[in-house]
Amino acid sequence: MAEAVAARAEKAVPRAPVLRGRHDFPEISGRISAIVLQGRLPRFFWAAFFVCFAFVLLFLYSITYLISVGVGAYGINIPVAWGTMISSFVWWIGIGHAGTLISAVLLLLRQPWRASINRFAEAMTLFAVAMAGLYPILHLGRPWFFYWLLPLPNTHMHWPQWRSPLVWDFAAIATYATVSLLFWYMGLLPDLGVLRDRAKSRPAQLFYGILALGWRGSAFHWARYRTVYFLMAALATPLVVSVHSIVALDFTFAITPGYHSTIFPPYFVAGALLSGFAMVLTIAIPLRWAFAVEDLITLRHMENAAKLMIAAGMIVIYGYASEAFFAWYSGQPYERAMMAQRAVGPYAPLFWIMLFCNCIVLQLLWLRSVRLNMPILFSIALIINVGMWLERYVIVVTGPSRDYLPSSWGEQSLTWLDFGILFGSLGTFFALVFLFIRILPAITIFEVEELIEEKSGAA
Amino acid sequence: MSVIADIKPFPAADLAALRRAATGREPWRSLDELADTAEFRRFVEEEFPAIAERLPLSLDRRTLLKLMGASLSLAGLTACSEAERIVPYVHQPENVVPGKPLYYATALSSDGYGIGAVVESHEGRPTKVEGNPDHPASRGATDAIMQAAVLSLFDPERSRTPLKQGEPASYGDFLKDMAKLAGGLAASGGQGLALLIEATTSPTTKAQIGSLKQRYPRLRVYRHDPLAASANEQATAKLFGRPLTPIYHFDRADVVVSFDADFLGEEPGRLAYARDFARRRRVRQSTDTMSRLYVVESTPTITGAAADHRGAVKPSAVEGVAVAIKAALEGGLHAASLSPPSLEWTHALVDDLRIAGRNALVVPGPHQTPFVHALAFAMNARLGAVGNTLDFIEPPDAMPIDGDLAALCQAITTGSVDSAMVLGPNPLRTAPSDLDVRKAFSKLELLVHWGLYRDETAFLAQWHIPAAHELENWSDIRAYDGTVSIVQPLIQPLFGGKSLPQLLAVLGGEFNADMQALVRATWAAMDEAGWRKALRDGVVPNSASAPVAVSMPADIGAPKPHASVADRLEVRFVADPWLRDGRNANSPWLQELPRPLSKLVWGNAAVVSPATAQRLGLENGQVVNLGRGGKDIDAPVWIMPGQPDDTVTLSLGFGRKIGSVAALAGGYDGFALRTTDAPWFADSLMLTARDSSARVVTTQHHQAMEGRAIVRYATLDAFRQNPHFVREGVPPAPTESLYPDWKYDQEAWGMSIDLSACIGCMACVSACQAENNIATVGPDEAALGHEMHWLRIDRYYAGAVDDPDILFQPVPCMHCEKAPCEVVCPVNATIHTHDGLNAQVYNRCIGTRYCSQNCPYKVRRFNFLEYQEFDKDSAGPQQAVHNPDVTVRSRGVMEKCSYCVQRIVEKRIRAQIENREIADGEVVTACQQACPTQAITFGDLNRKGSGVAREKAAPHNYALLEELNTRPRTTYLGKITNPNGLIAGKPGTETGNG
Amino acid sequence: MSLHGVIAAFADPNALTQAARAMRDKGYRRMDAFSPFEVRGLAEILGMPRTRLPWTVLGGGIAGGLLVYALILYSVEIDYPVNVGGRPLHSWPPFTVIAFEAAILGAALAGFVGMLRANGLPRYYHPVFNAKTFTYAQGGKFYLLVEAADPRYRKGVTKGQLTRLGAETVEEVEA
Amino acid sequence: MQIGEGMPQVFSSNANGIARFVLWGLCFFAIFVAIGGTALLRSGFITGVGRPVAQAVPFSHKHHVGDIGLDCRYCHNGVETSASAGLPPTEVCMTCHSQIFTNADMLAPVRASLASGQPLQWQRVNSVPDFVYFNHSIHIAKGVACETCHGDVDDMPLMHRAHSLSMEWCLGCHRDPGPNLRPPQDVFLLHWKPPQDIEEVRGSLISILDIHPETMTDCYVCHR
Repeated sequence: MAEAVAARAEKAVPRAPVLRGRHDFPEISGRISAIVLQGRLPRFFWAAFFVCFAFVLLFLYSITYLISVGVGAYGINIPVAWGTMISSFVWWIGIGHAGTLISAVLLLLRQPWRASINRFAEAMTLFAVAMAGLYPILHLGRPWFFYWLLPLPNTHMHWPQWRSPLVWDFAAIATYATVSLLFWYMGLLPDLGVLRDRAKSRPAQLFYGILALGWRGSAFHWARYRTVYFLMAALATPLVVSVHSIVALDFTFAITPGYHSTIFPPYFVAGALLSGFAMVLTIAIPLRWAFAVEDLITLRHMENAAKLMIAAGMIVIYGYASEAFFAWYSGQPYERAMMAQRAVGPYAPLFWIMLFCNCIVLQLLWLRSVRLNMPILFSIALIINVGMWLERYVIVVTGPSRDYLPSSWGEQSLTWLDFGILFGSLGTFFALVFLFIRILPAITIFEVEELIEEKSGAA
Repeated sequence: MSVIADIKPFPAADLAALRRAATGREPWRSLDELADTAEFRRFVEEEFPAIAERLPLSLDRRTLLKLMGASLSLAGLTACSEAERIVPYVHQPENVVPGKPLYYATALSSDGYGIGAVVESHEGRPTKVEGNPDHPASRGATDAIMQAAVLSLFDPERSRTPLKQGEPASYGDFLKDMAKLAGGLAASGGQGLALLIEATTSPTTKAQIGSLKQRYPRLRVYRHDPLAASANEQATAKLFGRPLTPIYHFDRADVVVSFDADFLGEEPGRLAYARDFARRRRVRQSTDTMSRLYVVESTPTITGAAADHRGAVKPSAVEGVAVAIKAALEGGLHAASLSPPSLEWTHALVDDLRIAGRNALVVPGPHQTPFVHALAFAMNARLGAVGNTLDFIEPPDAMPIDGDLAALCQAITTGSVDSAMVLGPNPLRTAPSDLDVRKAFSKLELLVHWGLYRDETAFLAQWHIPAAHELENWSDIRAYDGTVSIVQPLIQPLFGGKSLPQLLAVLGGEFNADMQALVRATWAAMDEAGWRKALRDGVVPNSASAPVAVSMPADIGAPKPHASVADRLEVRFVADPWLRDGRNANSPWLQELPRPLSKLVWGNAAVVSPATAQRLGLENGQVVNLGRGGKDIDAPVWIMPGQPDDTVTLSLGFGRKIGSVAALAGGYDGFALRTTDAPWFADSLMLTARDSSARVVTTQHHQAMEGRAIVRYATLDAFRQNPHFVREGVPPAPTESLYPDWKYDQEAWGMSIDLSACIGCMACVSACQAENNIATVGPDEAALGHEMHWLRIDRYYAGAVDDPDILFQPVPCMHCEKAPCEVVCPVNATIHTHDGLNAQVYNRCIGTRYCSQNCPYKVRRFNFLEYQEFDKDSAGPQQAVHNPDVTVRSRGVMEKCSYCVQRIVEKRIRAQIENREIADGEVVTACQQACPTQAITFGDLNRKGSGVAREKAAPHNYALLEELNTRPRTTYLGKITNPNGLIAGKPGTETGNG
Repeated sequence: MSLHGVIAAFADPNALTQAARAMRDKGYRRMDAFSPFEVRGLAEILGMPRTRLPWTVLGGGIAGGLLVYALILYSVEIDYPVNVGGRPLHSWPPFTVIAFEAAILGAALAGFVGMLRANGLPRYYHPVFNAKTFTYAQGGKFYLLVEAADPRYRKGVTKGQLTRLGAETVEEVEA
Repeated sequence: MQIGEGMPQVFSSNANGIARFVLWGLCFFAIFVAIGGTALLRSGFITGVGRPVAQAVPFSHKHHVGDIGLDCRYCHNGVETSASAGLPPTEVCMTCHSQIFTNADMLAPVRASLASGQPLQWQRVNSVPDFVYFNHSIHIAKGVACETCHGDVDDMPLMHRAHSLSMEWCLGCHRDPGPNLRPPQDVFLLHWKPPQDIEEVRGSLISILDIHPETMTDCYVCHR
């Protein structure tokens, strides 16, 4: 089976190969673990890291300010009582999807090209979910009571209100975070073994050794490991879909015009993939160049990611279209008015920029030349990231700002805090990515070796 | 915080213990049983040590917000905190049971006229003003300003001590100086002394001034009240030989014509008038009849909004219209008809008047010319209305007056007056701009000022004496119809203020006269029992003035010819509905209460019509420079549909920077352009647009209904053809739900709001704020859309923009049976109760704001920041105004209309103790109680024949957005108007659904 | 000091697989193999029974789901029934959403813990690490370990057999 | 590098034992924290049950109620009519103490209070948060006795909490008031001995007093 795939991979000219050049096992494990163990990282790496760290500080400051002064400090009001905290939350969750999708779904589909990018894609997922997890708490008027969403044995005899999508959210995010963590850690186990054995310094040996749980590559272990890893992938896949569907239900469940729409779940999932893969590219393109691993993370990976982006993107575009169509077709004056206001109302500029980013720019990816041109691909990825954030913001604010009673129509105006928190979390996210690259193997050693084995086996 | 830091902690007769719910309304009793005991005084000190301190005038904004809404009770951590202190009385005053409020009848002054009130007092702490049902001017209703009286009582910036040359001095020293003065006066017969009073109807004051004048023959008394209008006095004096005051009986009027008279919003009798007017417009079935109201007005008012036919004309044109109508009435209308209004309009109106005959009523606007009054009275006389819908009485506010402010200044400059006592008014601020009061007053050898605040005049005065607040005061006051009420104190003067009678007594040589004794003396004829009854009931029986018979002279004179300069703008001055002449400028409740039509808060604007704005290329908020008579001001523009073209309406009362709350507000000072000759309107206003713009804060940004069936309205004829017009052309209400119906087998609380009755006066909103401890947020927060009112009155325009229908719709929480807000709350913070209330549990709320997102009516309000201070020690004196039966909400918590659940619970507990059902009408919500037109009905839907059940049975009962199937418990009765079919083109002559 | 067994290093997976099969045919039972990545089929050759981990995962899922649904049901029906927006007490559609998430969580945890248990991890000290020749990390080497406890184990003989099967190195491992 | 150069055995032979110990330890610790926390919330540490509160005047309910046998209402006279039971004004203390113990030191503050008119300051013992609205009169009227919530005050030299007054505790009775009911005339009795037929009595009380437990757990019953 696997051989067959690999063979196909070979046959498929002009497709770029999954790996370029001939490799052998020691060379691979050496090169990859060297990034971590020798820790000889280029100067720009640290430069970039400290830039991010500045944003981490901004993040901390903003959060402190928000909690001590109150949510009134950022741009929410009545009627638009939700703002960037929610849109950024949805955006981060979206980004958190590509990782699991790549590793889980592609694993189930036995896609060999997954191997060299799944590790950092999963890491990206974890960090994105961590960021996303913060937002709902920062969103609260009384953040210190967020644990009331949990069924705890308390003295006021109260339970969560299970019918509220926010509670589903809580369950979904918590589950998703845990499962992604387990999945990621399981994937790491064998490589941690490698690092343990390759580590020279005692602390490093202990650090990786403890994490490796004494992994020694026994055949029996491998067999069970494989079984569970596949099962987890099988679990993660429906989970991914459910998580973003539930996030979409936060809106769908409400009767507010612009929220109340059945198309949301699928189209949010697609949107998640779009933004997720955009973020994968945003990270992978600099990474492969910086660490000179173009031969491991090849153009093939980039191209496939781009193709998936356009696939997801087209679904999203369909989502936009059907949203508008059904607003009109429903004949509901409220839906119609809201949709019209979206196009011409106070938030129209954001709406049109969003359409430009997610619909027009996306089309470039049809061109192979574009898909294979890293600078352009990179900038497209960035543009789509922006577009997807705007999409979420437009959805969050336009509905309530133009809902049922014109007397209470109104807009919210963003403050520095909205941006402080958004960019702060971006900085924190990338800082975490940098740390991860520094202390853990960003490329799965054992799977790459497996690939080589399969290649040589097929040859 | 520094301000409050130095305030002692609250030992207080333990607010925590005494805070709890009250059980029931005691018969109102006179406070003297209690008020004057030393215990009481000490008790007050115990309770409000903060009040004894002196606050600096400069407060930073956060402190200010806290002061504005500081609280007695904290929703929060006390749960796990250590034991708090609790303090009993030393001698418990009889009839005070801690935890049970007492109710006292008194009267509050509105432009000098009394409106009866019943004030709720918790352990000697006045917390809420209600109307006095036995009082003719109140009939149980209140207006927005009365509600705010309790807040101004505790205003930390009230004047706290006598000042001599601006330095704190003792009242004793003042008395010494006065003794000297009095000595001199006795010799000179009052030579050189002048009193300046404001409009008042107090018999005691009148008597005291009378006796002073006997004692000092040369004493001069002047009156200055910037909001008093003299036209009626002049007109009646000319017509009948002596000044008389008209009072109207709208309950008898079939057809009412108003010449620029805002009798629902401005006149001293407005609450009674509104009640009578609404009674004639109560339609429940097709056989019911309605009165008809024509309004010709020079700036949009709530009276105009209530009109069936409204003509907007320049202020100066009203006279012309009146002339034309009178001519038509006498059959002599020549083609010299004016437009607007059109000839046909005039004829239709006149026909109506003729048909109505003695049941017609023509009301002249107090601000209009004496001739307009003459015309109006003549028409009434001709129609036979005098004695039926219109009565004349002796002016309740008649005082032995020697002249007005101008005369005083004149006297000062000529040197015939060298010392003056300014008792109440603040001439330095409210004088016409062509009168240099400062110059005149600085000539005085002695200037004594008596007032609530250390205002502009006080700064100039040698002596400033703090006045007692009307809730600290013994006095008496007449209502619009002459009925006398005794004003009794709810609390001993917090800052040692003195009453007006006391000051007058000082002049008379009584240096430590007792407040009560002075008033009692006026009513010496009354025996003790009668006195107590008068205090208990809040009215002196049979004290209303009897109507006097008048004979209308044939010749009513001719209009004063005035050359109106065609190409110039006219200016119309109106008092701000809440701040009046600026006396209430330091009240955050009133500053933040949206103006009925513009919905502006924390500032005023120059109002222009859309057409004029277009002609001059103006837009909302754009700053314009307005010049007149050499003076000029900058003001932001506000474009208001229904405003007559080429007329700029300026309001008085803003632009005042003394007092830190007032300083927060924006707006301009309208007095700057006001002159002696033209106090209410004038022409030749110069307007130059500037290219800057100023912030104008409004609580409603969108004015049209977007073709949605929100306010459903129809004409009386349309209603008769189809009583169910509210169902016309709207999506049918869903009849079934996916979810099983819940049983509400005990009470099922519900509310019905009659849109025909609602006149948009905002009393309900103010009452709601007072009852439910609703925070004020200040202009900056309000501008962000963070205002907190639980109940709002939406104002929509329909029809032509130059002559629109103006529709009001009060929107409280709908208490939906299928509440969208509840399902989405993740922590059960808002859930349903067995009697169908949509309960909001503040202490459970974590502030996801999902409920607000999912509320189609957007009635939920959120504490975006910490608007109220919880720490009893650091919260300012104004925490004393809080209703102890309602939790004060913390930052980050959602809140909304609770149907005044604290009142429901109070009544239920009472009923359960007595082991009976809650009677219909026993539970009254704050908004319902305040409403002058009884537009709001509340009660138990399960009870057969309950008031609310009957209202909801009316054919034109409908629920807002009922197609959403949220099953609201609050429903509306569609608005029914009664326009004259002969007048075409009036929007609303067909049924309208937005 | 006691002997744990002998470990032989082979150049590539196939060599290892053949060697393992051969030794198995020779009747060795207590063997283990080590490789930097999974060598398919090796475990079966070494006689590993079919793993029951899938059942563990399924069990975890069902347990998680049912438990949470039961909790919800108890809270809304028995412990504190309240009228929320006029919805029925037992609103199953929303409840299933949460139960589903819980099921996934249960399954994943069960799988992970089950895998560790079945593999006897964590096991930080293991004799095989004593072997000079053994290193998991290098990659490129594939090891077969025959335990001294194996009844067929004969010091010299076993070593010889392994060498004959093409082992690059054969070394004794201390326990 | 050559095979075997690496010395892979990182951990000593007892590492496995330690690992196992740590893992199990963590599990048990988690369980312990969960159970402990739940218990702690309800313990006297948090609720203050049974902890006497020092007072400026060491007033003894044991003496006044237990020994002398004063009726609760002698001092707490608002209890039947008002939300708050009320505290005795100083003059009430002095009705007796102007006759007896007239110059006992411990009563000095009381005399001082009467003289100066400055109220006595007590430490609140049975307090609920400010967002909880408790009404004494309705409980008295519906046959919930003083001792049901306040315990045997005649055994309290210094006042202390008899119950946690937590929402859990309140709800316990609001969900099923029956067991805590007694004929309203008996509510002021301490150590009340229920009659034999108490069950029927309670049953009938529920209907006679028109008590609706299903409505007594509505939020606004306590929170407004």
